[in-house]
Amino acid sequence: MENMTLLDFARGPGLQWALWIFCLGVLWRIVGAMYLLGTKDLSKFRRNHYIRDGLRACLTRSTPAEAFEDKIRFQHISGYAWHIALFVSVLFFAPHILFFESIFGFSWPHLPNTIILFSGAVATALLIALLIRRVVHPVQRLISTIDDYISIVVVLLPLITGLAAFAHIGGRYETMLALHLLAVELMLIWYPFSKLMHAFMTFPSRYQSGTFFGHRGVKA
Amino acid sequence: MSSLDTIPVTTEVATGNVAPLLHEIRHALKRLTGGEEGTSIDLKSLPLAPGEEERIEATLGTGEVRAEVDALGPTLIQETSYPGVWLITHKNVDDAVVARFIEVTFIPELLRSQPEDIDAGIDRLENELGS
Amino acid sequence: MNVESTSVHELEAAIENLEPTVERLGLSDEERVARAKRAFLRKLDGRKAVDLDTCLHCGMCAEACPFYETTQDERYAPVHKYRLLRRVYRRQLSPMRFLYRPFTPDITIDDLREWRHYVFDACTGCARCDMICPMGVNISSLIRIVREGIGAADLMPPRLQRMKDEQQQKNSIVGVDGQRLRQEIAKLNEQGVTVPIDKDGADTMLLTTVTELRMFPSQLGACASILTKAGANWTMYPDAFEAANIGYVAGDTAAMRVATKRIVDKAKEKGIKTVVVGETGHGYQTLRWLGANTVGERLPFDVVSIIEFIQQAQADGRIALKKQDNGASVTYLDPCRLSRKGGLIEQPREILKSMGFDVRETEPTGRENYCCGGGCGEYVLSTGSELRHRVFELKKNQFDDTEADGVVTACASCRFNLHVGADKTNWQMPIKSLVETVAANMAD
Amino acid sequence: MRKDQNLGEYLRSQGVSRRGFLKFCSATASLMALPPSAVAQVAEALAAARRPSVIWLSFQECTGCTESLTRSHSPTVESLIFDAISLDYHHTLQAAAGHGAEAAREAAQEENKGEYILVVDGSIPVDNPAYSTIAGISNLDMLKHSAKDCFAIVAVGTCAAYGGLPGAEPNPTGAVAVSDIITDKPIINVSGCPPIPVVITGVLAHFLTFGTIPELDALGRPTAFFGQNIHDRCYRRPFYERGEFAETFDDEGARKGWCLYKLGCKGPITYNACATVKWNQGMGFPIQAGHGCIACSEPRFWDKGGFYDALSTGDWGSREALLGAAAVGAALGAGSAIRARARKRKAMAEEEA
Repeated sequence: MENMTLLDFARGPGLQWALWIFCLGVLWRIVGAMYLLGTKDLSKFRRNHYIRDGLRACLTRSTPAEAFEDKIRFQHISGYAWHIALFVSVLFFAPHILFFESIFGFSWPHLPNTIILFSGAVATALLIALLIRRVVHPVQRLISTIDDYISIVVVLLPLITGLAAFAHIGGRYETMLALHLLAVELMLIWYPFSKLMHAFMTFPSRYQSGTFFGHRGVKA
Repeated sequence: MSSLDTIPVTTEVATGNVAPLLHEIRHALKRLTGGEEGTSIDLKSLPLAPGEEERIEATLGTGEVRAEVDALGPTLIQETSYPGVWLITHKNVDDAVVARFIEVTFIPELLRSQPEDIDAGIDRLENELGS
Repeated sequence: MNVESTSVHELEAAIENLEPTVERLGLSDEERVARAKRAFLRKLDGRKAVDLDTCLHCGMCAEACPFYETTQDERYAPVHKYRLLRRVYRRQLSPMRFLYRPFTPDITIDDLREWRHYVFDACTGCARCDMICPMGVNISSLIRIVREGIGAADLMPPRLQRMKDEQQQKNSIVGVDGQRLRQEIAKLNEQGVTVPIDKDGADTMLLTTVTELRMFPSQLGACASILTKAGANWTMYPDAFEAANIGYVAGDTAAMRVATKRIVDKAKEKGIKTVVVGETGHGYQTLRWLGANTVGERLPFDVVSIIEFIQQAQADGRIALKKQDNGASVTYLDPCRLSRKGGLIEQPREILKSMGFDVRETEPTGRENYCCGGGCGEYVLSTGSELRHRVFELKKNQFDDTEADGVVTACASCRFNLHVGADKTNWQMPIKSLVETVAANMAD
Repeated sequence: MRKDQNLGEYLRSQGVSRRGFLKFCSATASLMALPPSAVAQVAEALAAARRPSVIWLSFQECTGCTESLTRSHSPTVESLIFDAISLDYHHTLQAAAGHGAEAAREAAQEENKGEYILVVDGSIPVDNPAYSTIAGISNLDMLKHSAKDCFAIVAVGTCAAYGGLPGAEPNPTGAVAVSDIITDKPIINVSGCPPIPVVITGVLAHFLTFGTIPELDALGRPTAFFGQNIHDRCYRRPFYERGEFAETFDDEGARKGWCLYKLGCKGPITYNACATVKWNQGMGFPIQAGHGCIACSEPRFWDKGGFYDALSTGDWGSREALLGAAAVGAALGAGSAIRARARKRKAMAEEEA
C-alpha cells in the first residue's frame, strides 16, 4: 500500500480502525455499565407495569413537563433543532446514504442538496451556539468537563469539513473529503469514550427512571 | 444504428454556463465601444453540456459577414447577429474542428492581410514583373 | 392552630444542647475519604452507572431546583451536587476507568467538606430534578449517595450527627423517647382520645414522629381517632413508635438500619399486618420504599401512610366524612416524599374533595410541586436556614396566588417549616394538617 | 526542417502563410489551455522556436498512450508539432528496427546532450529488471541511461507517472513510476489511461513554444490541463447539486443524464481536462457517454475501490470484523464489570469490618 494518499487512508484503514474501535468501545461501555452488580428493589411495588412505565418515560421525557417548559425553552427548542438538523444532514444526504447502504445493505430516499446544506449549516450554527452557551452560562460552565468540550469539537469537525467539502472551500475536493472522513473517524473513535454515548444510554436511562417511579405509583 | 436511435436519450441539460457567457459578451462589446481592446473566448475552455454550444450559436444568430479563410484547412468566420461578435471555427484539412472562438472585435485579425504575407506577395509580384 | 414560636425555638435549643458542638474528631482525613468512597462504591450499581453515563451536563436540572432558582448560585445545580460520585465512578467502576483515571481527580477531604454544604444545606432530596431531566437520570438518588458518602465519612452537619447518634444509641430524638410518648398519650387521654399501648393481638401498628410529638401532638390524636373510628385493631409501641429516621437524614446507613430494624423487628415480633405511618414524608419513604432494602429482606407486613389508610377506610365505608357547607377552599402542599417520591399525589386531594373542600392547586403542583424547603433534615440545620427561607418565600407566593382559605399538608416537617417561615414573615394563611382536618370532619 | 532553422522560417519555407501560422498558434494556445489573449505571445515564441530532439521510451505499457496520441483529433496541428520536433527514437512508430534503432537513440542522446526531451510511457519493473527489456537492455537501465543527459522527462500515461495498472495490487513485477527512479531531472506527468491526446501534444507544444517546464501540481502534472477536477467542470454538476442521481445505468435518471455519483463516478477526486477538452474530435467524454469517471489520471486508481462503488463509500472491512470487534468489546465490558463487582464487594466487606 505504498503511495497511499490521505483519502485512501481515510477510506480504507482509517475507516476500518475507526469502526472497529467504535463497535468495540460502544459494547464495552454498555456491557460494562449494565453488567455492574445490580441492586434488587425489595419493596412492595404500588404498580408493577415495567414495560408500560418504562416506555412512557422514554416517550414523555422527549418533551419537558409543562411546569418546566418556560425555564428551559431555549434548550428544549435548540436541542430539538440541533438533533433534527444533524440527522437530516447525516441521514438524508445522498452520498451518506450510499455509505450507510454499503454497511447496512439497504438504503432510503435522499433529500435535495439545498436542504442538506441548509440543515448542515443550521446544525453547525446551533452547535456553536450551544458551545458558547456552555462557556457563558454559569451552571454549564461549572459542570462542564473536558469531555463536554472535546465532544462538541469532535462533532463540529465533521460538520465543518463536510460543509467545506460540499461548498468547495478550503482545499481540493479530495483533500476536504479525506479530512471530512478523518473527522468522522475521529468522532467514531472518540465516541465510546465520551458523552456521545448518550445516544445509546438515553433510552435505558429513561426506561429505568420510568419503572423506578412507576413502582411507586408516579408517572415520571 | 436504427435500434440505437430508438433509445430515448435526453440531452436537454443545462450547465448554467450559457447565460454568463452571453453576459460576458455584452460586457466585452461595451468595452470595445469604449475604446478598449477586443476580447476572445475559447469555447473549448467552457464546460458545456451536449447541445449548449448549439444553443449559444442559435442565440447569437448569423449576421451580415461570412468569410472563409483557407490556410492549413478551412477557417469559418461568421459575424453573428450582434455586430462586433464573431464566431470563428478553425478546421483542419480533414474538416474536423480544431478550435472555436468567439471574438468580440471590429474585425478578426485573421481577415486582415498580414504584413509578412504582403511582403511575400510583393516578392512574388516583383519576381513576376522582373522576369 | 398556630404553633407558638417559642416551641420552634425550643426544638432548636434542644438540638443545640446535644453534645458535641463541633465536627467530631476521631477519624483521620484519609480514613474519612476512604469511607466516603466505600459508601459510593456500595451504592453504585448498573442503574447508577447508566445514569452517570447518560448525563450530558446540559444543566436543565438546575432549573428544577428550588435552591438554584432562589439563589441563582450555579453550585446548587443538582448535577454539580453529585459530581464527587461521578468522579469515583469514573475512577473506580466505570468500564473504561483506566482511561478516565488520569483525567479524573480523586476526591479529597476538602471536597467532602465543600459538598456537605451542597447536599445537606442546599438539597432536600425533593427529586424535582428527576422530573425535568431529559435523559431520565434519577438525579436525586445520585445526590443521595453523596450524602451517604459524607455521612460515612462522619462529616454530616454536627446537629444531624448528634441527632442520629442519639437515635441509634438511645432510641430517642432530642430527648423524645418512649417515656415522652406515654406522657403525650396521657394528655390525649385527658382530651378523650384513647391510644392503645403495647396491646396484645393488635394487627395494626401506628408510627408517629418526634416532630408530631413535640410540635403537633394533636396530629397523633387525630391519627388515633381515625384508626379507632375505622375499627382498626391497632396499637403503639413506646420502644418502636418513631417513624423519623435521622440515620437516613444524616446519610448514616448504619444508624438508618438500626432505626428501621427497631420497627421491622417489633412488627414481626408482634405479628403486625399493617404499619400505619403518621404524617411524615421521610418516615414514610424510609419504611415504605427503603425499609425492605435497608433490612435486606421483604417485609412481611404492609406499610401505609395515614393518607392511604383514610382512603381505604372511606372506600370500605368504615369512616364517613362530613361535607363542608361553607365552600371553604384549601390548597395542598405536596410533601416530596409522599407525592413525587411516594406516589401519593391524587389520594390526599381526593380526601380533601370528599370533605367538600374547594381544592386549589398551586402553580406548579402535584408531581412538579416545589419542596417546602425544609425536608430531609434541612429544617434543623442552622447553616441552611437562609436558603430554606428563600424557598419558603417562593412557596408562600404560590400559596397566596391560589387565594385559598388555608394550606393543608400531610407531613409534620413541612408543616413545621411553614410555621417557621410564617413566624418570620408574619404570614397569615392558616396551616393545617390533613389528618386533623379529617379527624375534625368525621361523621358520627 | 533543418536544425538551424527556427519554426517560423521552417513553416514559411513549407508555404504556410502568416494567416496559417496564426491559426496554428490559436489552435496551439487552445491546446495548451492558454487564454486566447496569449496567442500573440505564442506566435512570437513559436516563430523563434528551435526544434527539440525527443527520445520516446516505451516500457511496461499497452501502447494505448501511443494509440491515443496517433488518434489525436487535430492531425494538421499535431503533425506540425511532430514535424517541429525531432522524434529521434520511438520503437513503435519508427521505421528503423534492431541495432539501427538503438544506435539512433544513442546518437540522438549524444548529439543533444542536455537538451533533448525524454518521453516515457509504461512503468518500470524493479522486482526483476528482466521482466521487461528492449534489445536486451532492461527498462531500468535504459531509463537511467537515457535520463542522464536529458533536459526533462515527460511521463506519459498513468503507468509512467504513477505505476498505473502494472503497479496495481499486488504489483507482481514491482512496477514503479519514472519519478521513483529518476529524481534529478524535471519530470512532467501527463497521466491518464490513456492521457487525452491533445494534452500530450499540448505539453510538447509548451516545450516547443517556451522551452520551459510548465507549471505543475503536487502530483507533477501540468496545471493547465490538470488544474480542475472533473466534477467541477462536469456539465452534469447541476444534477449533483439538486440531488438528482441515476440509480442504475438504465433508469429514468440515466436517460435524463443525471449525475452518476451513485454509480461510482470518481469525478470529484479526478483532475483532468476531459470535461472541457473532451475526446474523439471533441464529441464527448466518459460521463457524457453515461459512464462515471474512473479516476484514470489519479495515482492508484485501480486500488481505490470498485469503479462502481460510490465515492462516499469506504472500504470499511467486513460485517464479521465489526461483529468481532463488538464481541470483543462486550467481553471487555463484562470483564471490566466483573472486576468492578469485585472491587465493589471488597469495599462493602471493608465497610462491614
